[in-house]
Amino acid sequence: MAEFSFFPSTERKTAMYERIYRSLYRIRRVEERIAEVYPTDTIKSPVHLSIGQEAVSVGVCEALRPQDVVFGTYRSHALFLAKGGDLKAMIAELYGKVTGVARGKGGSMHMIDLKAGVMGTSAVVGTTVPNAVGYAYAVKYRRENRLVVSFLGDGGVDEGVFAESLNFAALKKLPIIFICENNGYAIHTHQRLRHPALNICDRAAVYGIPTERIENNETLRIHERVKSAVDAIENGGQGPYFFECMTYRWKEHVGPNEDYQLGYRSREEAEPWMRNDQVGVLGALVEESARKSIEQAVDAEIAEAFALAESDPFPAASELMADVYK
Amino acid sequence: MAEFSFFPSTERKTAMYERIYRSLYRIRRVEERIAEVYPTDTIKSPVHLSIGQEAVSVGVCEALRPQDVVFGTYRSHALFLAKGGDLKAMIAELYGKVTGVARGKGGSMHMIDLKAGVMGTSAVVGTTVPNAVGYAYAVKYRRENRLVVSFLGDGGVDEGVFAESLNFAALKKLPIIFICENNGYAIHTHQRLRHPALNICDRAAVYGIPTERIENNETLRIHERVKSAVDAIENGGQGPYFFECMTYRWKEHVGPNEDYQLGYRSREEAEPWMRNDQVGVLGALVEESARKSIEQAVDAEIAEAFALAESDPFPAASELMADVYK
Amino acid sequence: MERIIQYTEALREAADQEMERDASVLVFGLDVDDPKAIQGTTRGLLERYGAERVFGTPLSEDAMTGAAIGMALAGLRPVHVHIRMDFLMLAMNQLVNVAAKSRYMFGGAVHVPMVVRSMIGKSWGQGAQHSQGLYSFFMHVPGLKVVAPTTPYDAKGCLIAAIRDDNPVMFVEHRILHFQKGPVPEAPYSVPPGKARVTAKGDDITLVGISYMQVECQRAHHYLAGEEIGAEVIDPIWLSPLDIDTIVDSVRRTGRLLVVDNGWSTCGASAEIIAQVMEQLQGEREVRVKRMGFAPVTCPTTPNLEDAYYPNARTIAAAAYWMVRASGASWMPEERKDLQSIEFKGPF
Amino acid sequence: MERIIQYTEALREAADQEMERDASVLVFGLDVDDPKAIQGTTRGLLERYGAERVFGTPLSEDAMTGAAIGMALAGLRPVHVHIRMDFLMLAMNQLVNVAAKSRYMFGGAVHVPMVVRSMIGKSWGQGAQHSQGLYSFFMHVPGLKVVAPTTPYDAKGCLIAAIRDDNPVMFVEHRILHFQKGPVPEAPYSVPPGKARVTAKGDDITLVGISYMQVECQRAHHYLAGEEIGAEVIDPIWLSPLDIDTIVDSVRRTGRLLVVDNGWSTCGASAEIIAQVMEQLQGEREVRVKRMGFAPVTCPTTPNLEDAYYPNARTIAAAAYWMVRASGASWMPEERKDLQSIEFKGPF
Ligand SMILES: Cc1ncc(C[n+]2csc(CCOP(=O)(O)OP(=O)(O)O)c2C)c(N)n1
Ligand SMILES: Cc1ncc(C[n+]2csc(CCOP(=O)(O)OP(=O)(O)O)c2C)c(N)n1
Ligand SMILES: [Mg+2]
Ligand SMILES: [Mg+2]
Repeated sequence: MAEFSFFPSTERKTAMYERIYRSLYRIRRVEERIAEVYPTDTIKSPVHLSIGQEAVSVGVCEALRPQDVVFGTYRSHALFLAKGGDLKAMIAELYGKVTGVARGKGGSMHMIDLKAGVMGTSAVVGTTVPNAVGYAYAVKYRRENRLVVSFLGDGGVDEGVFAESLNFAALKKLPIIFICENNGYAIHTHQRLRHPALNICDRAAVYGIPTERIENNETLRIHERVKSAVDAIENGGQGPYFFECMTYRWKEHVGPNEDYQLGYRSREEAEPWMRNDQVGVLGALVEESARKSIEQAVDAEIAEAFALAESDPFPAASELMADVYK
Repeated sequence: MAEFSFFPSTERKTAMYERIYRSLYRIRRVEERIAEVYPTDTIKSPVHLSIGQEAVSVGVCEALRPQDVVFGTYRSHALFLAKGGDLKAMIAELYGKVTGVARGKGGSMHMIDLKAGVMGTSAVVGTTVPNAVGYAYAVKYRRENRLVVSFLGDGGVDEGVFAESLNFAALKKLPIIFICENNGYAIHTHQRLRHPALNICDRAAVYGIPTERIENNETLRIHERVKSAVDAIENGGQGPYFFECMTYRWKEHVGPNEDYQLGYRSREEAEPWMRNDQVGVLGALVEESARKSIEQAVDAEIAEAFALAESDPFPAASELMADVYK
Repeated sequence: MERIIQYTEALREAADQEMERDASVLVFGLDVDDPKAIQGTTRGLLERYGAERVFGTPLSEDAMTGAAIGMALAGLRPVHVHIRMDFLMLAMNQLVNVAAKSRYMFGGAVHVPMVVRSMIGKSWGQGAQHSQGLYSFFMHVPGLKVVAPTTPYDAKGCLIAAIRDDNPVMFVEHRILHFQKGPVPEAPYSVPPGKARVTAKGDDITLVGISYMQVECQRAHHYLAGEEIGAEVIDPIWLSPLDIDTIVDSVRRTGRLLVVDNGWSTCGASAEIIAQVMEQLQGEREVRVKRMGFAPVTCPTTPNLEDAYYPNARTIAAAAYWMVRASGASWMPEERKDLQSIEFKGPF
Repeated sequence: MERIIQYTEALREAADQEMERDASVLVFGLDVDDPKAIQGTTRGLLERYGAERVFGTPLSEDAMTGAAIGMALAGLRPVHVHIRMDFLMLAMNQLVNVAAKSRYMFGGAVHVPMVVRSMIGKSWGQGAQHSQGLYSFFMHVPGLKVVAPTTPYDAKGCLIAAIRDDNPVMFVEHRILHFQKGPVPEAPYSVPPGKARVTAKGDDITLVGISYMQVECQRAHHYLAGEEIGAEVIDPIWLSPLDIDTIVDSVRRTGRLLVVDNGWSTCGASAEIIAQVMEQLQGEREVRVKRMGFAPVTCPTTPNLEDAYYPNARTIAAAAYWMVRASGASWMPEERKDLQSIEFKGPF
């Protein structure tokens, strides 16, 4: 257990649980809403939902400071929101509106919010990992008091650039934390069909990187362990760190539905994860009335964001040619 | 010590030492001759000499059977000859003659001899590693009693394709042996400036591959350890295996000269390797008169190869357009 | 009676028949063995030929391409599948530096019979990294062949030809063409390089439509017919080697060439076709030329910009009209629902 | 008095001056900090600016390109160096899918100011994988800029412009141009995109020479002058964005265009230039066009085939002669030693 859990005042703990619950609930509700809207075909963007995996983004981002930045994958709605990305601009982006994070030109797979430290996500697996490493190089070069977090999936581990990036990050002792969200699958292919051994942490450890595997998708445990790494770097220690966070995707790889009927995995496999639903678990730690008011506020915020996104304008035709070069 | 060293008859041992000595001496003399000729500019091909590193190719190839195949790097004169590649065709290739292994179109960096099982070498670092893996896949698929050896340098380890290739080879349990010739440097950059830890074997071991580091550039030890891997696969065992063979390049990265004056390494660093010169070490194990006759035969063979190469014709102009497609 | 099947089924059948015929044919790539079976194009192959011949891979495009080359060097005929052409950017070293060059740089000692299937995405916000048609890269490099069939008939025949070819073949598919239906003989047949297909006759202008743009050109042909403009439409099918003669013969007659590409124009297939036609017809007759292709920007996701990013039947017809009438008057046909030839429903 | 320095020194000076001026400029890549210092182009930078700003890297082109992008996103201005352009094939994913697209696909939120220096090899059997001029790939992709300076003057000015540019710039060098000497002002200056350079005047034919072929075109100009043929020679300098107007203006006058490229022709820079010129001049005047470039094969190593693989001053002059005289008579000048303008001695 890291230090904060020994000494937090009851108030601090209460506030933190409320923050975390709010974040988990909000992400879940946003994505559920996306799934509801999706069949209407007003969101013309391939959506990779994080439903079931929110714990990782929320646990990690709760440990980060505003000046820290994150890089993610196409499955980054949760990361975007957990890091404080602008909800309205995110939903507008899904609707292809000019008010979106990328002025409607990026869609769900290319989320960005510089103010919140969300540095961008990519549709090509593994691609943002070296970008995050380079960013961390700049942070170190400038002696800035901040750090970079690179999110990737268990599939990203397969790509050669993963090895190259970790090697360089370790060689230069960069202020970066790698978060591997291991949901067991790359699309429909289980890790065991892609790796001779289920030992992702060992792959990072060969570069001399401290690694830890966190089981069971537990928000608080993720938060605590990542916080200790953030603190260590903040206190003059060196990176990188590597965490493998075990989690589970409830919905299909891309799209709003479940896919247990496909046969590549079973609902039985999913059930323990669903029973350990972090929205419920954290909700139970929050006092009933506080929980209700969080939920109401969040529901209202989401309703507003979707309503705005629907009524916001599409980009003008002239936007087609804009922003190829600066 | 592997089994052969327990039971070999004296005759078998003598014959083996003679074979190994012949191979070492021959490679050394060929490359020394290349270095002599090089300043005349008749060899218009960038030459990456293996002088000092012959032990690895010779030790490994002595353990192989004729049906086994090897893939190498641009630094593969030693590998080519040790595996039984045609000397005349090799020298003719350096001279750009139509009698060369690649009809004068490949040069020193693209050695090939299918009859001898030399499957090709590449000027782009790391590139032949997955080719070797794919070849091994074919061997396994066809249930053939042979195996593939993939040679790479310590620099090749840096490339992402190394990790990808080992992962796949281990996943499919392919009949392949990886030989990392670790001469400490990629051009002028030492491994310690490229890797956070000097633990190449660990990088292979994370895929569940049996690994071994062999110190001191010892031909017989390399032979023995690789032989045990070859035997294991021959006897129905599964690959891959990985060996890191510590060795040292005496000459400059590319070209015929020494380069200790450049300052990136010292002659002192080289001296222990030179004192342990395997041509001398193995020569001492061969009876004087046998040694002399080996040397005479090899010298004559080399003289003939160079003479032929000089007098052989260049490809006809029409060869320019030939062999783009089959 | 003609059998009508879908493009995806034509591809599946081609692979199936070749695997049946030749045990050296293998199919692999991310997700070829999963429940979706690459839009059905690999469906049933695993069950029929087993996991050694049909297998999903780790996400390792570089090494798996290198492995395909190694298999080919050993005499197998691998078919390596990628659900997006964009991902080939991870495999360029092996494709450009090894596959394309091995035969020549080893003086003919080896050859590399492999097929790389990859798909171009479009619609429903595929966006920047899931929509590129980058085949001009492969046309640029000697030693590679490139094919982009547009009909189910050619899909089957070209895949069989590609598998039987002794060289590396880049097999380009378009995600929307996957929904195309058409007549396909059941028996195996091959559509090898060498012959472009004239898909519509006309004397006023030559439209060359590449990949999915072939469909849009055929629609444009109908729009133009309504204005009494005869547009000859040509489908090159194989882009490398390219049958330029069929195009030149047509332009010799029409005097006008509009190349509509499913990629960017700069240094693209359309630049190449125009340059070759000019080289051949200069001094013989005057020719008017024009290129259409992706707007010279990154592909946007929002529908209205995405629409403007791509040529379509109406914008093609308008451009052709302008070239033929040379009146300066602009014209754009009304959308005609009856010309919507491929039925598909996203999102995908 | 003009200061004469070598191309490599011009590059070194440009980097030095920019690093001095701007602490956000970094130089890295394999061997930039080694004793050979990339032909001297990075000599002394390590000593002057330290190992955080000038560093060698592991052999990891993909990740290091990605890292350069990350640095650029953080506001640095990385210069990433590759001793062969062929190695960029390992970095295509980051270059094409990320560097080129980030600005657009994030709606202008970010920009990626980075420079990728890479060298084209030639002579002494560089061969298949050490000789490619693959810049047309980068011209094809919106969002990248491409520059291939041929003189020491432009080398310095373009490198400074590239470093100051807020977009990814592919900076193409040629190993033989490294030996080129010429006048170079000491003070920093910039040669930004926008203006091609007319390097020789003439009214009979326009020669566009790209990268090293610019040198061969200038030699060809002299050979042709001996036959009383006036060849205008143009150096595009920046290939993307391309100043087509200067070329069009020249061809409008000469009516003949020969583009000599330091790469393959198919879907290459020469196809693009010819297509653009035709698009602009059609209907206005008749134009004769021709492309020369690498033979459409893999680069062979043996000297006699290597010679035939590349255009050179004499073959260029012969082709131009044939276009101008249109007599069908062939002519090839005798080799003139006085036209050997770059002194260099291999092997390298
Ligand atoms: C380089 C590359 N190869 C293949 C794909 C197709 N693809 C999209 S998502 C995906 C699975 C990635 O799995 P993982 O990294 O575990 O992330 P998850 O989807 O589980 O969050 C694949 C193979 C891709 N986008 N990029
Ligand atoms: C992909 C790639 N990057 C860079 C180079 C340039 N280069 C040629 S050899 C070499 C060093 C390779 O070192 P290593 O693998 O240890 O082999 P060695 O030369 O020591 O035998 C480098 C960087 C290359 N050929 N290919
Ligand atoms: Mg996953
Ligand atoms: Mg080495």
